[in-house]
Amino acid sequence: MRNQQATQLLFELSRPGSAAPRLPACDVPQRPVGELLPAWALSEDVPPLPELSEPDVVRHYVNLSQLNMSVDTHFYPLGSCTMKYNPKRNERLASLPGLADLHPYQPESSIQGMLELLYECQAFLAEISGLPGVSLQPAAGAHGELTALLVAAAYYRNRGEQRSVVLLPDSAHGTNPASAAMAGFRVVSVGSTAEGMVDLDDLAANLDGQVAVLMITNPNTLGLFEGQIAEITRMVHDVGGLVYLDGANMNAIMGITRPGDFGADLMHFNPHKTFSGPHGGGGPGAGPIAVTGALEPFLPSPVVVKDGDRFRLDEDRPKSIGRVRGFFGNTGVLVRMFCYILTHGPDGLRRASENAVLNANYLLSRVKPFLSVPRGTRCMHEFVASASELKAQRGVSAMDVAKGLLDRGFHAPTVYFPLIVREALMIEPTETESKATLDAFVEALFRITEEDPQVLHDAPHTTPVSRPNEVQAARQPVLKAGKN
Amino acid sequence: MRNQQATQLLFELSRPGSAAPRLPACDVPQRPVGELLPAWALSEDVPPLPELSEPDVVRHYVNLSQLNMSVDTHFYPLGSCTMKYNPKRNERLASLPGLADLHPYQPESSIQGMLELLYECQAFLAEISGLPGVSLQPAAGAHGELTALLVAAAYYRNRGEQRSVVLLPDSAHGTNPASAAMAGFRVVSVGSTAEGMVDLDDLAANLDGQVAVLMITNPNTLGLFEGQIAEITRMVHDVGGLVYLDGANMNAIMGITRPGDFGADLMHFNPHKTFSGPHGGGGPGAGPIAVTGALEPFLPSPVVVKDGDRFRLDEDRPKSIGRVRGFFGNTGVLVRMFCYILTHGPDGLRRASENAVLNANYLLSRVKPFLSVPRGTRCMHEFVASASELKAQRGVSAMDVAKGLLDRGFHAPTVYFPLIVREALMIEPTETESKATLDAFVEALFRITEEDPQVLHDAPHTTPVSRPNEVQAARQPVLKAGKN
Amino acid sequence: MPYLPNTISDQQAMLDAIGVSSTDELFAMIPDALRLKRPLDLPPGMGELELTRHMTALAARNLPAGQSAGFLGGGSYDHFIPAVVDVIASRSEFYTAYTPYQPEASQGTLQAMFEYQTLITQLTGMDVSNASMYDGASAAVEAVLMALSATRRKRVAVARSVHPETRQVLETYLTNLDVAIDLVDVPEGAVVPDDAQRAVTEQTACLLVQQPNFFGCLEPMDELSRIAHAQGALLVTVVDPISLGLLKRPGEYGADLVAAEGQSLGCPMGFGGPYLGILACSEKFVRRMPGRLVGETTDRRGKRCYVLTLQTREQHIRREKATSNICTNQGLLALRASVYLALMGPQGMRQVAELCLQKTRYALEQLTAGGVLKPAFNRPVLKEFTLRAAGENAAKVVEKALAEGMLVGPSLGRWYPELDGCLLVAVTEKRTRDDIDRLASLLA
Amino acid sequence: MPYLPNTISDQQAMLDAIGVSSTDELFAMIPDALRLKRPLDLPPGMGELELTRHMTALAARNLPAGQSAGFLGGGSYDHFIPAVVDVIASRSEFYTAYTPYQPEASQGTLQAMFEYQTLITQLTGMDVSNASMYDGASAAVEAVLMALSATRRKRVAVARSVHPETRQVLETYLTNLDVAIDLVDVPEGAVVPDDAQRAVTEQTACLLVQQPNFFGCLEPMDELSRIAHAQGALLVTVVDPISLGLLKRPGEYGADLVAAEGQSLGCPMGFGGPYLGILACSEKFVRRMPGRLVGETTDRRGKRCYVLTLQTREQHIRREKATSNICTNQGLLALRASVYLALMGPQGMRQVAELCLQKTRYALEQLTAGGVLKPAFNRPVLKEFTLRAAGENAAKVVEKALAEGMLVGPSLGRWYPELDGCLLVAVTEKRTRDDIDRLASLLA
Ligand SMILES: Cc1ncc(COP(=O)(O)O)c(C=O)c1O
Ligand SMILES: Cc1ncc(COP(=O)(O)O)c(C=O)c1O
Repeated sequence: MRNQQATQLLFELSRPGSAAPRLPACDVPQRPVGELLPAWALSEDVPPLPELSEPDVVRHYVNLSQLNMSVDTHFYPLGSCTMKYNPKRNERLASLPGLADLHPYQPESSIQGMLELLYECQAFLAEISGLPGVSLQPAAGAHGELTALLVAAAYYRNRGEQRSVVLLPDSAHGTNPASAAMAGFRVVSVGSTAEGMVDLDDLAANLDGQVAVLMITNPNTLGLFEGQIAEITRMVHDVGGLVYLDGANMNAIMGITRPGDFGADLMHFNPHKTFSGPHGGGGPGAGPIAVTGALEPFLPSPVVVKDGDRFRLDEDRPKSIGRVRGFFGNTGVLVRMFCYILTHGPDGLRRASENAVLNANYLLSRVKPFLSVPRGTRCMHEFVASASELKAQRGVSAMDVAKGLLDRGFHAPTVYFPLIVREALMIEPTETESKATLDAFVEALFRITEEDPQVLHDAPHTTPVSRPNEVQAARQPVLKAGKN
Repeated sequence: MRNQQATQLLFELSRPGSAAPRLPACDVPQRPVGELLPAWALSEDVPPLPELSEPDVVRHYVNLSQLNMSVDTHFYPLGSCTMKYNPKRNERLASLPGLADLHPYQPESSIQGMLELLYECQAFLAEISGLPGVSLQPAAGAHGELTALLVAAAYYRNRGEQRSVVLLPDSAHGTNPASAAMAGFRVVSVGSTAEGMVDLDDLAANLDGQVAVLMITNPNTLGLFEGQIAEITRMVHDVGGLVYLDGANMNAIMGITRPGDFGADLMHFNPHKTFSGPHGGGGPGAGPIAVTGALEPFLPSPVVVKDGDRFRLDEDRPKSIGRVRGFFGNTGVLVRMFCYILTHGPDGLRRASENAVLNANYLLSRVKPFLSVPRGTRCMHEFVASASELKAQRGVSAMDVAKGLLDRGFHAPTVYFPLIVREALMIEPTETESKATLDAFVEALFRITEEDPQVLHDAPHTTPVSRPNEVQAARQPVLKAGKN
Repeated sequence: MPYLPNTISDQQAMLDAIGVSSTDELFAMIPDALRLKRPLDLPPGMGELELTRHMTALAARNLPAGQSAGFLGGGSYDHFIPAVVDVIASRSEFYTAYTPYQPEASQGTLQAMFEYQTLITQLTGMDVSNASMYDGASAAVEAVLMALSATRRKRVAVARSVHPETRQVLETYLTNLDVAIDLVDVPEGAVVPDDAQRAVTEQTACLLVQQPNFFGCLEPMDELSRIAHAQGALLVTVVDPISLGLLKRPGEYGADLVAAEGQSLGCPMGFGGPYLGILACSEKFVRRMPGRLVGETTDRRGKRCYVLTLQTREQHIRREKATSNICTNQGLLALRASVYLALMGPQGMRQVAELCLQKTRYALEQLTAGGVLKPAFNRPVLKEFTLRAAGENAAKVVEKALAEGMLVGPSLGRWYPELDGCLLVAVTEKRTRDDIDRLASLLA
Repeated sequence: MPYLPNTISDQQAMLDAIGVSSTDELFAMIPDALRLKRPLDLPPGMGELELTRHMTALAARNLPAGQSAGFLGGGSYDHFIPAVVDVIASRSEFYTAYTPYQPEASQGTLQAMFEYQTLITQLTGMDVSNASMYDGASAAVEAVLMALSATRRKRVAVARSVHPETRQVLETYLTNLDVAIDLVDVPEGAVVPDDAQRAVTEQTACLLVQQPNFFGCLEPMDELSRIAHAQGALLVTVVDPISLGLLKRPGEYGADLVAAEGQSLGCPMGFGGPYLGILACSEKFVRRMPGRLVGETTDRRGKRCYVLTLQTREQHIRREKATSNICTNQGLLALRASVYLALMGPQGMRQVAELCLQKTRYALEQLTAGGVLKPAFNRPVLKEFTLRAAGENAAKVVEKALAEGMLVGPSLGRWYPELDGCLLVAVTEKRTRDDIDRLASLLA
């Protein structure tokens, strides 16, 4: 039933002359282009783009879309990514012309509604984090990490301190060390205990006056709350360091505990996770950060401030690190975040977290009997199972399990992360899934553990393509059409 | 990969208590319902609707949608239905609040833009049909037929004539006789010639003073233009009858020939065919009709008129048949029609017809070598092939061919209509399909003619379900969930 | 041309394959004398940007009732439409498909229609629903036609409180069918049972009543049901689907046939259409149903699936003997209604009905507090009521509101000469107390 | 809560299965002392109708530049977005999926990204494009970082005519990296080759230039390319994708790395984001590319398919040694740009560029005809130009236009003190002659 023709590459579907002129005739006096622009600046030909009619473009992309799994079609328990339901009302409202059609350089008097919205966003995040200084500028979580580390660097520079080290647990997400490196820091890894928590001895051993920042994820990437977090932050503060919280897992703790209250000095949010911004097949996200009052002066410029009843962009921030991107930020994502927070209110956010944790623990309790979950009998909003026993006993790897799930109509969990669990399957159900869905997922997972291993090695069988040859892809990269 | 769980019935997915309250608290003083409404009027309980959360509703319907073929995903050569591309711009523009959010009883001064648009629609259809009187009220083609026949009846009544017969060719669409019966006429069928045209002798034999209307489809349902149409209309007019044109096939002749010019007195349009209104899985359509000046006074009320530079709804139409539906009409469909006509202009409409005819003839020329096309070597916008030889030789029926096409990623043609061709496959490509698509379709059709018949009897194999047991469905009708 | 994929060279290749030298030759079947020898007299084609400008300009000359304080009633209502409804109805696979003639490739549409049928039976308390009619008015008329054919009688009793446009459509449809209409008057804003008693005789095929009626008032359905059935006539009711969150379901008071305008269930007001004709009936009339019916069955592998069924009722099979001529119906609107009902659930439907009720009552009190406007009838109302403008005429009231960007009406004089000076006011859940207070301070 | 499907009894069943008595117990891992003992201080939750009212009211307090006569420029432009772009980008399967970690269940996203990469190479004339960066500014900075690592040099020459915000971002990123920036002045609205010659030395990693530059003027790219390459420095250009319908592609003048703000390609202005960072390079830098790259390969059955590839560049594999920290990027905007380009095709891109050119020239003439406003520079421009307000200051011009519902700017003083009194005016294909004439009659 699939339409194979329409999903050829755009370039294969192209036929010279089939794209109709799309724009109106020119309504001002026209002059030859050669009179208006110098010859040296002009290309001799038009860019060699494909030529397609509108119906062909539509059919191409609609058919392509159907080759995807997505939250709107499938349970998508991709750990660390918080693939919750993306409310349709937020999409509708974010596309109101009064919000979507604003130019970033409009006079402030013509965007008071937008500035108020963003001002409120700042206030909401300050309240949820317990950290009063907020910048909405970063474009994604990793960008927020980098921004916050630059803030930390500016803070130390301002104090005349030279600190070059960023510490992070070995369970940290890859963006943490990468951000630290980009910000000019040296990365030192701190080990985890058998329970999956930060090893306090190892931390202590690494703490000295060189340490600028400890980056910590809490709940951590194993889905566990660092019970010693107060102790950890105290230890870091004692050597004059700052604690950065990777807020990717805020979905577990909204209204329950606040990073500022447990000692974090800086953090980022992932509105595309916690606050239901759609993931867009790989973005856009946003990465607003929140910091303590002491760090606030160093935040990127501008921030939204309120003078009387007028809102404006404050660019007069002499200690600011400057900008980390053009214009204001990924505003469209922030508008959706704003809608999400307003929809939920304090009670709703807390209940969302409670249910995220309930769903995860329920899954954990049902999965544990047949699939090992190395650390922790309880979890927060996600947990990390391991296929290592399955692999040892039946030769079935985490990857095989993932592919088997695709065949059964479920997206796979995150696999092989965090790195400290072998054959990791990181499962995050989110609160917007029903018990019925979780039960069906458990059933599928269980069946997989009993499935003929060869069937799983060959899986998936029901997807539009079977396993791609990734080695070939990387050895002789073909990164655009028509190359080979 | 399909999500089987989400496509259970809504009622199976329902869980008491899972639907969240959707509306705000009451902001006016509240009184007990029992004080406001009498007990005898109230139900004792709420309607037993299913209870679902918003995420579950979304996932259910998005998954259901993927079980369909549609124009946006597949070539859909359903004869007589003109499944052309539905322009996305029309959808966007028809949903502008200034068009979509209007109440039918708003004061005329608050809807001048809408009235102008509808006034223009009337004028456009008058010009395209060559018939000056237009009513936009009917909700679909069949409704237009009925309306026009009621107009004809009123016209005769007004003249004091008693005419009780509606003639129609045996190739007519089922709505024609059904509409005639609903309008109170007796139906008499006129035979076709071997070439698929109206048999003029038979027509002559049936023409007398009882004949109110000849309903004719031109191009006819075989995709042929009645070359004798001028003679036919003259004959009908000679006995004082009227000629009704079923405009379902206007896509072949826009700007090329006009029903009014070839002698039709009344006609309907199908904007959901000719003018690209989306078919919506079975509507909405619209069925505006156009009539001669003599019949204009009998059109339904209201019509849009222009006084100076103001537009208004004229309800003061003493000879009018009255209303055929509530409110103005299927306005949203008319807005899309308006967009379509404005996009094309005179030149574009003509070219659309030319290309519809070109595409059909190309298909015809390529299909003919391996599948018989009983009538005509040329066609207009569609043609009717026959699987009767295939059936005789290989046992493969039109239905088998249809199912084989589904497996190859094409929607099937209309089958078993018109009734005068055995094992009919009525193929209408429309102008919005590319040669590449037509070629792929021909290839698929050819393969089917060579395919193992058993494979075709068992087809389709790749659709979400195989052939349904229709006999069982009709014998013990299960028309709602939870009945058996 | 924006939607023609074939290039000049494609076209040439196709002409070559056909064996003609120009497209024009393909039209040789059309006698030259009948050809249009000039271009159509229409505005020149427009690109998307120009069209967008043009349509935006036209739209700007309308005042969207849904965005202003709209209190318009009379059968079309400004209820809130959740975003999810738009999202689902704009899925390509739903709105660019057609009637599910190929069930294997149309299970999405078919299952959605089957669910719609079920939802409507749940909402109305009836046995069977079809898959949609054109609109509420034509659905009501088709219900009457069913009653006529089922009873083989030739008279129809109709309450004058049924929407006047519905009655007009009925008259139009019946003109040539040798059926008489007996109107039941409504002196006090609703049918008086005794009047109904007189109008319904042994020759009456059905009694047609609307609940709440056109004036917003409640009709005594239990009694009317008894009256109709006592004469062997059928009870045909036209209902407001929103009201069924509170009011008795037609099945509960014995209606035989139910029609409704489904616009309130997630369909835009759209200046009157496309709307949704709901039509439901008791089991025994199922083979007289017009329109599409979807049934459950199994496929060759025993898997549950859905098909169009009982098609021998329909025009494409039965032609002049069909139960109706309807073919294209309002499928996409039925889908909208289903999504709406699925989102609302029983509690949501109750909530919306009650919000309308409370706000309507509040508005009635506020608007009549000053004495300028008076309630035309003293009867229970749900989401709409009739006011009489003392001294002033109704059109002036409408204009006065409009001048402040508020919309009320319609005024009733054009349909009910005796109610000249009266107008309808409808209050949906979208109206706030503030909206109501503003209107009251302007008009009361 | 609107998005929680579990009922009270589901929750109870789940707690039972877990073996705890309350949800609260599940949070036992969190020390009591760290718990928030009060509700968050946020407004109470809102239903969809209330939220709609609230957001509509906020939106009403903004003047949508896209709907007024918007002549704003400076890196964000009011180009027309075909409806098809919105339709495709709002397909659930695209926008509610994530990074295609499971290629078998993500071929839609992967193929669309692969096509995007190809389209960008076609548009820019470069060898390789990645699958998107955050925005134009950060893409430019990442390009500079690539140049730094590729050349192992420690200086960057930057034209002052590069968007000031891009330069600010560059400064921010470089603060701790021990790299020096050498600014190339632009006395006449564009780089003077001799100045560039002086700024680019053997220590220079790259020369960063923008075409057309921030003032709307064209830079002498051929010469700048020669100057950079003569010193072994790389040429990093920032381009306006729309301009490439007419102007030389960066690949044609030897750019090594190309960054662009892709907003013009079908993305709403959205008050500055989400936008699309385009980043393309020559083949030899591919392994230094930040971000996602999609490659073609075959599946086990030999079928062509697509995967994320060269992942050893990326943070999740290489951690602190990765080419960048980027993870979530701007996938949906890349999809929008692809659909836009696929619809426009080569001729469409040429047409939009030329319409901008013609209208811009017309606007420049009309606006400077009265002598109140003067062109700040005497250089060829494409879709944007800089005006100097004689006597009056730029902010007043902006305010004057705004008073009539027209938007111009930004004014340049805040970035270029010497250009206080200057402002930008951009003219896209959406602006009509009438818009331009109205603006001119107001300001000129
Ligand atoms: C734990 C953690 N930290 C940081 C990030 C980076 O966030 P983003 O992808 O928004 O840049 C992620 C994203 O997957 C994450 O899971
Ligand atoms: C030839 C012909 N006439 C009439 C009709 C009826 O039109 P509608 O379905 O719009 O009522 C059709 C629809 O399929 C048709 O093909």
